[in-house]
Amino acid sequence: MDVNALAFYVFAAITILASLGVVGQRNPMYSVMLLITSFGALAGLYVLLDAPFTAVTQIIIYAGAIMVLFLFVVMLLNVPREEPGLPGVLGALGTRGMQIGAVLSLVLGIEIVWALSRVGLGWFGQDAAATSVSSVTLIGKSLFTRHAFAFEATSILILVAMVGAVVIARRER
Amino acid sequence: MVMLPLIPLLPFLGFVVNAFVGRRLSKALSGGIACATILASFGLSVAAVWTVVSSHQAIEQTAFHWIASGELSIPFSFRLDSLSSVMILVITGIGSLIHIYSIGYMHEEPDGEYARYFSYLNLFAAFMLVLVLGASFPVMFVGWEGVGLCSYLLIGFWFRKPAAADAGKKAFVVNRIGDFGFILGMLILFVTFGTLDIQAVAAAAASTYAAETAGIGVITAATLLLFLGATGKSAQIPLYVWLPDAMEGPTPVSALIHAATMVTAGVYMIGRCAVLFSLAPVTLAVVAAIGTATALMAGTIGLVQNDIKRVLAYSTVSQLGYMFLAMGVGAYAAGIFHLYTHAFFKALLFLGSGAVIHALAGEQDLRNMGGLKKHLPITYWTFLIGALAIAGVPLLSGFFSKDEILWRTYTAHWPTFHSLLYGIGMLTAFLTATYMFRLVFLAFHGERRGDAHHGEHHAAGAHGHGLHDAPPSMAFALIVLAIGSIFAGYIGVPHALGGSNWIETFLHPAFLAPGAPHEAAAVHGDARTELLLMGLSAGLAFAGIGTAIYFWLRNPAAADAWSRRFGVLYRVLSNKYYVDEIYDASIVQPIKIISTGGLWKGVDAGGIDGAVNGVGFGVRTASGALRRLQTGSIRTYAASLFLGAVLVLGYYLYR
Amino acid sequence: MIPLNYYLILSGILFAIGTAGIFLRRNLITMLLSVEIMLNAVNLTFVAVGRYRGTVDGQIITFFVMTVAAAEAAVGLALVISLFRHRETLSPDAFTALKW
Amino acid sequence: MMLSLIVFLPLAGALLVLLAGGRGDRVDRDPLVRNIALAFSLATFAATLWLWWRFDPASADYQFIEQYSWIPAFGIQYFIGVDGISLFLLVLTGFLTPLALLSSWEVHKSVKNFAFFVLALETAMLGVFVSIDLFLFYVFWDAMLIPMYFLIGIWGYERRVYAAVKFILYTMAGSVLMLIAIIGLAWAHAGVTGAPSFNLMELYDVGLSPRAEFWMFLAFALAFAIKVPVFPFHTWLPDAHVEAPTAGSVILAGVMLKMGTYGLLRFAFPLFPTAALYFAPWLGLLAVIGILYGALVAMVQPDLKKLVAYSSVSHLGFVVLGLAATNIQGMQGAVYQMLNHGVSTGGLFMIVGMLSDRRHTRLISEFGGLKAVMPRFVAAFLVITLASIALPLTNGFIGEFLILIGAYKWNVTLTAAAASGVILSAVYMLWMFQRVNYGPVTNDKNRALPDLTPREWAMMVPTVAMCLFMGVFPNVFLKPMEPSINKVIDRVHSREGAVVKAPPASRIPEPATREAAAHD
Amino acid sequence: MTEYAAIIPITILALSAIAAMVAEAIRRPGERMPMAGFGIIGSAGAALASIFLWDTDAQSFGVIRSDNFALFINIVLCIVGVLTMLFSHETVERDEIPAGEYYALTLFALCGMMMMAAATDLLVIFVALEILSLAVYVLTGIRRGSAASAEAGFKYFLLGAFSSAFFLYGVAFAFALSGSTRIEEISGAFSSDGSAPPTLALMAVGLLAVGFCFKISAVPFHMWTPDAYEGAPTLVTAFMSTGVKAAAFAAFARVFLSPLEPLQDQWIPLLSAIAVVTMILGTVVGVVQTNIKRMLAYSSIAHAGYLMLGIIAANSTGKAAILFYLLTYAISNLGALGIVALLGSAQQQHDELRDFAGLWKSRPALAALMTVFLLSLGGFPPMAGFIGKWYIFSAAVQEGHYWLAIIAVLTSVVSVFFYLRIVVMMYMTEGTEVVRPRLPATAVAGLALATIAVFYLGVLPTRVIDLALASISTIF
Repeated sequence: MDVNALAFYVFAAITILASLGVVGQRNPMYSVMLLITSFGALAGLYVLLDAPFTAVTQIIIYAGAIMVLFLFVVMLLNVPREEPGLPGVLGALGTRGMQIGAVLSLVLGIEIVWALSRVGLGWFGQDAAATSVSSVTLIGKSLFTRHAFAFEATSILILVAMVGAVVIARRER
Repeated sequence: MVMLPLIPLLPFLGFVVNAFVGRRLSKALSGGIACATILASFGLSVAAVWTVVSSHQAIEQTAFHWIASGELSIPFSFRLDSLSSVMILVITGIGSLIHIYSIGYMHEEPDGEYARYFSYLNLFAAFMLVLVLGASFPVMFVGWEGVGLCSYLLIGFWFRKPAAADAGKKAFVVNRIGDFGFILGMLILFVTFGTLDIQAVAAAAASTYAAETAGIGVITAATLLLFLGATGKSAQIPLYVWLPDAMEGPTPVSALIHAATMVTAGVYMIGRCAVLFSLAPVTLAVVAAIGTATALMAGTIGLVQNDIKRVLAYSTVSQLGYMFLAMGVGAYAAGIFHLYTHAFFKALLFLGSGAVIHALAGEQDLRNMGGLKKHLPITYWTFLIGALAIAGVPLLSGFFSKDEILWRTYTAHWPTFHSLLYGIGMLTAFLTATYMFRLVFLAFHGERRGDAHHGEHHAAGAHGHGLHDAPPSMAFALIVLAIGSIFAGYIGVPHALGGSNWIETFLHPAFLAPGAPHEAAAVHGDARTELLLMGLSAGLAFAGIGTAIYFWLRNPAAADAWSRRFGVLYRVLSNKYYVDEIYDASIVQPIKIISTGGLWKGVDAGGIDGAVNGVGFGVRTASGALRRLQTGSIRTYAASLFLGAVLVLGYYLYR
Repeated sequence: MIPLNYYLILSGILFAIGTAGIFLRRNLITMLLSVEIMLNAVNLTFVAVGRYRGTVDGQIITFFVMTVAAAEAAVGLALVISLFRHRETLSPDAFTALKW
Repeated sequence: MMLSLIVFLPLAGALLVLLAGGRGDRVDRDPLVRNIALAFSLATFAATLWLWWRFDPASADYQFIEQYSWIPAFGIQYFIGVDGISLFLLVLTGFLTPLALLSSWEVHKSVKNFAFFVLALETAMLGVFVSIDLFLFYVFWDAMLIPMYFLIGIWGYERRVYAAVKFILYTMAGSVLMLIAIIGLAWAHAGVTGAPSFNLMELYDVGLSPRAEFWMFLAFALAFAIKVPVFPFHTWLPDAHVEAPTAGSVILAGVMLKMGTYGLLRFAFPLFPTAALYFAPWLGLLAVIGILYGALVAMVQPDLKKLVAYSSVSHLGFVVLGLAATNIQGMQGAVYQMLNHGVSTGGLFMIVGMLSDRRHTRLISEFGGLKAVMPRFVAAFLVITLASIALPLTNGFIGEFLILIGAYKWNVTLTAAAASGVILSAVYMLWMFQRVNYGPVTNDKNRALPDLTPREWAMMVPTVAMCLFMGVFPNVFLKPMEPSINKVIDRVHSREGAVVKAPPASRIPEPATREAAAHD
Repeated sequence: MTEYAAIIPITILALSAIAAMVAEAIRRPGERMPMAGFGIIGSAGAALASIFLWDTDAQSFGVIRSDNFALFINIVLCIVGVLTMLFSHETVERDEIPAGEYYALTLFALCGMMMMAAATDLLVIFVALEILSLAVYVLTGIRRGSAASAEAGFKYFLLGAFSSAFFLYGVAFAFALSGSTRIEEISGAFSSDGSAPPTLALMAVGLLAVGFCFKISAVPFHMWTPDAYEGAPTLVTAFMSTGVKAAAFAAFARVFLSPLEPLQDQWIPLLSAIAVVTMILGTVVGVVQTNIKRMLAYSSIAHAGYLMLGIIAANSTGKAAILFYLLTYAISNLGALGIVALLGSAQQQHDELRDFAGLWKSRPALAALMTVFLLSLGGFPPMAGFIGKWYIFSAAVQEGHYWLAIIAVLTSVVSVFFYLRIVVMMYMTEGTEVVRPRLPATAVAGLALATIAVFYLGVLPTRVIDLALASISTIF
């Protein structure tokens, strides 16, 4: 059993466990932390997938920026642990919602896994064959040629997000 | 050459004038117009009939083309042959007299009503003439329904009286039942022969069909349906119920419409379709049976009625029964002959009773009359003549016609059946004499019982100062009719009495298919038997009169005694066999109940509309239920979205 | 060598976990986190496929997804804040004024 | 061009009325508005008479044809014309609208809009009768509902909203299915010729499979049956009639109901002859049930308007029976009966309107003895009543007689049953007439009722005159319509022999071929 | 230069949006500025550009294809934009909505919509989708004062994010299958020989369908719609109910009718089922609503169902019908919701059914116009809606989808019932006299335009129908 495999299993385990932690965790603070962990593990998987650059961005942007934003908000609103479901109808609804949702998620998981396993292992004919995709140059080229428009479009996206965030979160004058 | 259309048109014009400007005219003027028009039309009729008689030709004229659709083509055409000649003379002649009579009788009415009355009367005359002159079934039907309308209007003339209004409606509706048969009959004939012209139908039928001795063939069906129409119009079982009620109308109306003319339309119609009926023995048998039964039934009822007009009404029904009997045994001429004589004496009787009522300020109950002889001499004597005539006392008009019928019945084939009919006929003759003279004695003899307190508004003027006999206009009519009642019969003196029975030979061609050989109607039996039977019936007439004398003149106590002894029978008769009640309970009420409870409230509101609104309600309920899914909880929303996704994937994976 | 499917299955599982988060947590912020998990699961698919297809598109898409995730996070958190201003709570069940 | 002018003349009037009415509800403008509306409706009537005058009675074809391409991509045209069948329905519409306006002269609630809706309605109705293009027909058919909806809903009586909504939904539910059938027909045409078409002339020649005919006829028939209304689909009618203002009732009974029967005659029968012959007996049966049912229910109605409404169900049963007979007398009688019913029932509703104008009630029990109070009114009432119970020499008789003849040639049993309607009609009409007009004046409120006003004379005289004229000189009308009707009959019987089996209710056949649907 | 031709409309909108922001930035507090002007100019400019681009089939960067299909949608979107702006002027200030941001976001949203309609790359579609979604989320929650607005915004946002994750996953599977996100390259992979389609393909189809169905608010992905429509400021409701639908359907059609077209037999049953439940639920639940915005939300769900018939029919008629229907729906719905918005006031939205009682008396003209728009939505001739409905149904019938068509027409009858409820309120119910604000001139202009359009499309649709037919030739 070679290193790659071992690494894969380790990272996969971490990711899954961490994610489970995120959704199983009452305290949003911990959730965020755990999520960062799982992202770290994902970054590891990216490395295994010969995508170091992506791995780095994953760490820097995702774990570094976005998650910090979350953390910031959690702090700001300062709600240490979520309050138990309201009593009465809504509460009951909530719990039933939970059950339904959990069941559905399970079903979905099974569906996807089953479907993908149905796809078959050697489905790409040759495995691990292809040319290296780790080169940042390639990525850069492709990003600014093939995906130039999408790239430009994201600028609008971000602009919208900014304006939106401002207009919503801004206190009343 | 006279214009046939003018004959009905003139009274119609009278109607138009009186209907539109009548209320602005004086009584004299509107009454005058009415009489003038009908008299004029009488003159025309005489002229027309003269041409027919002299030329031995039927006149046929087309006013305009009425309906055309595909192969169906109905010209609005009139036909004057021997049969219709008799009819139009009766209608216009007696009609004129009754118009004149009315001038006096209706005099107390306010101007407007007076004009309205005469307009209706004219309209009736017009329609009646259309009926008898119509050359095709639809045109005849125009008159047929038209007279029905007029009778409706005239019966309900005093519309403020609910009874009158009811009677009018009843008359119309019952007639409608008959018309239903008439229409179907027409349909059958049209579909069978492709035409509705009476002559054409007759010709086609005679040429293509043999007599349907066995089973119900097309002709039989058609004639039976037509006969249903006749029973409605001519008040035969089962549709006679409207006629007695019709007495709610003014008495001259009863005389004209419900005695002399309209009610005989059924008889006329059968005569008109004689060719067809002859081809359907079954129908003829039915006609005869119904006629006889009606005659007897009405006679018995007439025996115990106390309303002077109702007695006459039932006697009319009974006499009509005679006519149908005649038709049924194929003695068309005899039937028409009786129709013609009956028109005289029955009109006379009604007008006489009218004079009585008029004098008594609207009193109609025999029990409150009596001893009027000395007060109303003219009325009394004329009335007496009428009574004698109808009773069949020899040498008066009624005698000849009635005897002709009985004789033909006796001599007709199907021995047993016809002898039965004959027997009943004789019995009825006896009854007729009895109740007529009961009427005479109760009304005119003895001394006055009770006084007219509850009077009809229209005669209020007559109240107060003592009884006065008929005013001139009325007296004139009475006298003319009395003369008619005596001599009218002499156009039909049977061979047995050395007469030529001219009417028979005159009418005969009208009952044959066009172009058929004119052989005289075969009469079985010999002159001696005929004379014998004549004597017998005459005897019966006198017997009837005798009975009447015994019970109601000599010792009235006996009458009451008998009526008490046969209490049940008496009650049944005086309640007219409860027929009205039976009809009401068995037909009218059920229909009302079913319509209200079953159809309207049940099927309509409950069933259909219930279903419709049910759909609406269902949608609303579903809506109310489904909107609850929208709990407002974001989790539910996500769940539904998620569920959708899972289902979609599942659909793809597990298919 | 790890076959592609393992990665795909892994991402599938992550995706499912993310969806579960939406329902299990009674806290708006954690719900957002769950969405992030889902997005990352998809990212993993892209990268893996790209790797096996020998194309960098997979990674590039990942970048875009990250951007989108960032934008969503910004707006989402803003909305969370304004909600919190109105109701002083983060429980999703508290916001059911609009229904039926 | 002329025909279009006639069709849209009322609409022009409607718009003008809106302008003349001014902003808001200016009561001072009401007389002006009324007169403009009346003038336009009279002009329209004159124009329809002009059509009749110029109409060539000998020809069976459409005349005054106007044909412009409208939506060429789908073979939809603005294609209108008049033939012997539609001619008199146009005249009828033109005849009744002014009377309707007169009958609601006393409306004071927003006269402007009232007149607007009536005139708009008239245009829609005229449009329905002249359309030869099915799409155009449907447009008018549906557009018609809106003004009627408002007339009932705004100017109606107590339960007007319920009645209005019921009316519009009920009618729509039927007609939308017809829309589907129309579209299917167009694509069927495309399947044959490659291009869809809504032109009636061309659609005649689409050789549909019996199954397709079966379903499409059902769709058409349902729409029309609801409009007529044929027996089980009639329950919207009493409500609509009772709640509608007089003008609404007059137009509804006078013209709108005819569209159902007109549709059967013009579209359902000739388009789907095989199915038509297959369904004719059932249609006839329903018709007869309707005749008796309507009459029986009418008999026991306490409300005058309801009574007349149910009598309409009965009368239109005759019309449908005549159509089902598909022979010349039957169909001609049917068309003639449409006209009669328009005149006489329209008249009856005007009468009821006059009564409720005076007494603000329509309960029979409220009246009685009116003959003593308002004799002229009652005289008119009488004639119209007689017309509606089909007394000879009134219009009603001609229609029913022809229908019965035609029906008898086709089916004896049904005819016999139908003929008994003759009795019932007399019963309920006369009973009503008697309770309202005869007997003593029971209700003091009735003692001082005024007789006909000049305006009401203007309504009654033409109506009564028409009742009698049509009864005495029917050929004036029968002759011009005969050729067109013969044409329809020939078409219906052209495909005799082909028998329809009821298909399994599974899926409806696909008229459109795949390549017609091929996308580029 | 031609390289950039295809994105000119998008660029114009983006620039005008930025202009609006700048203006907002430089305007002194309290100073009034005709912000709507930017929007109108921008939309008009984009429309103009689209018209110039007509028939050029310009393509940019290989991912934006301004073929006539996209351009038609562009024009619809521009109409939506112009009308929204016309109604917004003064109304926005009245409701104390931050004007600059409002216009900017609206324009950005429009920009994203056009992008989405023209994109031929799943990735770009995704980005565009996010642009317009984020903008609309924010617009929904933009009334900071109202809790309802915020709640609506968040619900819409969270579900949107959730669903876009699904969509993205679908893209991922498509990518996995073909190694690309470009439509033309994908289609090769999907149109593999007649053998059973690979599981991944099916997964992709399913997940993409989920994503689109959420955006067009088809059942069971519709749940956000009523809440979002009710909570959002009325004008935003009008905007998103029409614009988002148009864009989403454009992309929906483009994706399902070109690359996924080979899998027709796989997705037609699926979409048919969804369409049926959508039509039924939309109309049925609409019946009992008492809030007009909510009622129209359900009606828009139903209309989504009708529109899906066009995709299901999957023939040229269907494609053209979608375009035409979107146009008629946009105009009618904007008109109706526009009137609702105009009747509101700063304090009170007046969007409850009872608020319309007696409108006929107090505002006859508005009532009449409202009626026109509602009847158009209900599909009555001679309004535009009728032609739209007829068009879409005839597409379905052409393919023999009779049952779908029948369900559609029957549900449309039901829908008429609740449209008429409003009419009944306005005309047949005596109303308590609420104070009605005066109409800004721009709004009057907008209503006039909408009315004219409704009748033009209803009576003389020929031109536009031919245009629509001409626009579909290029979605391969």
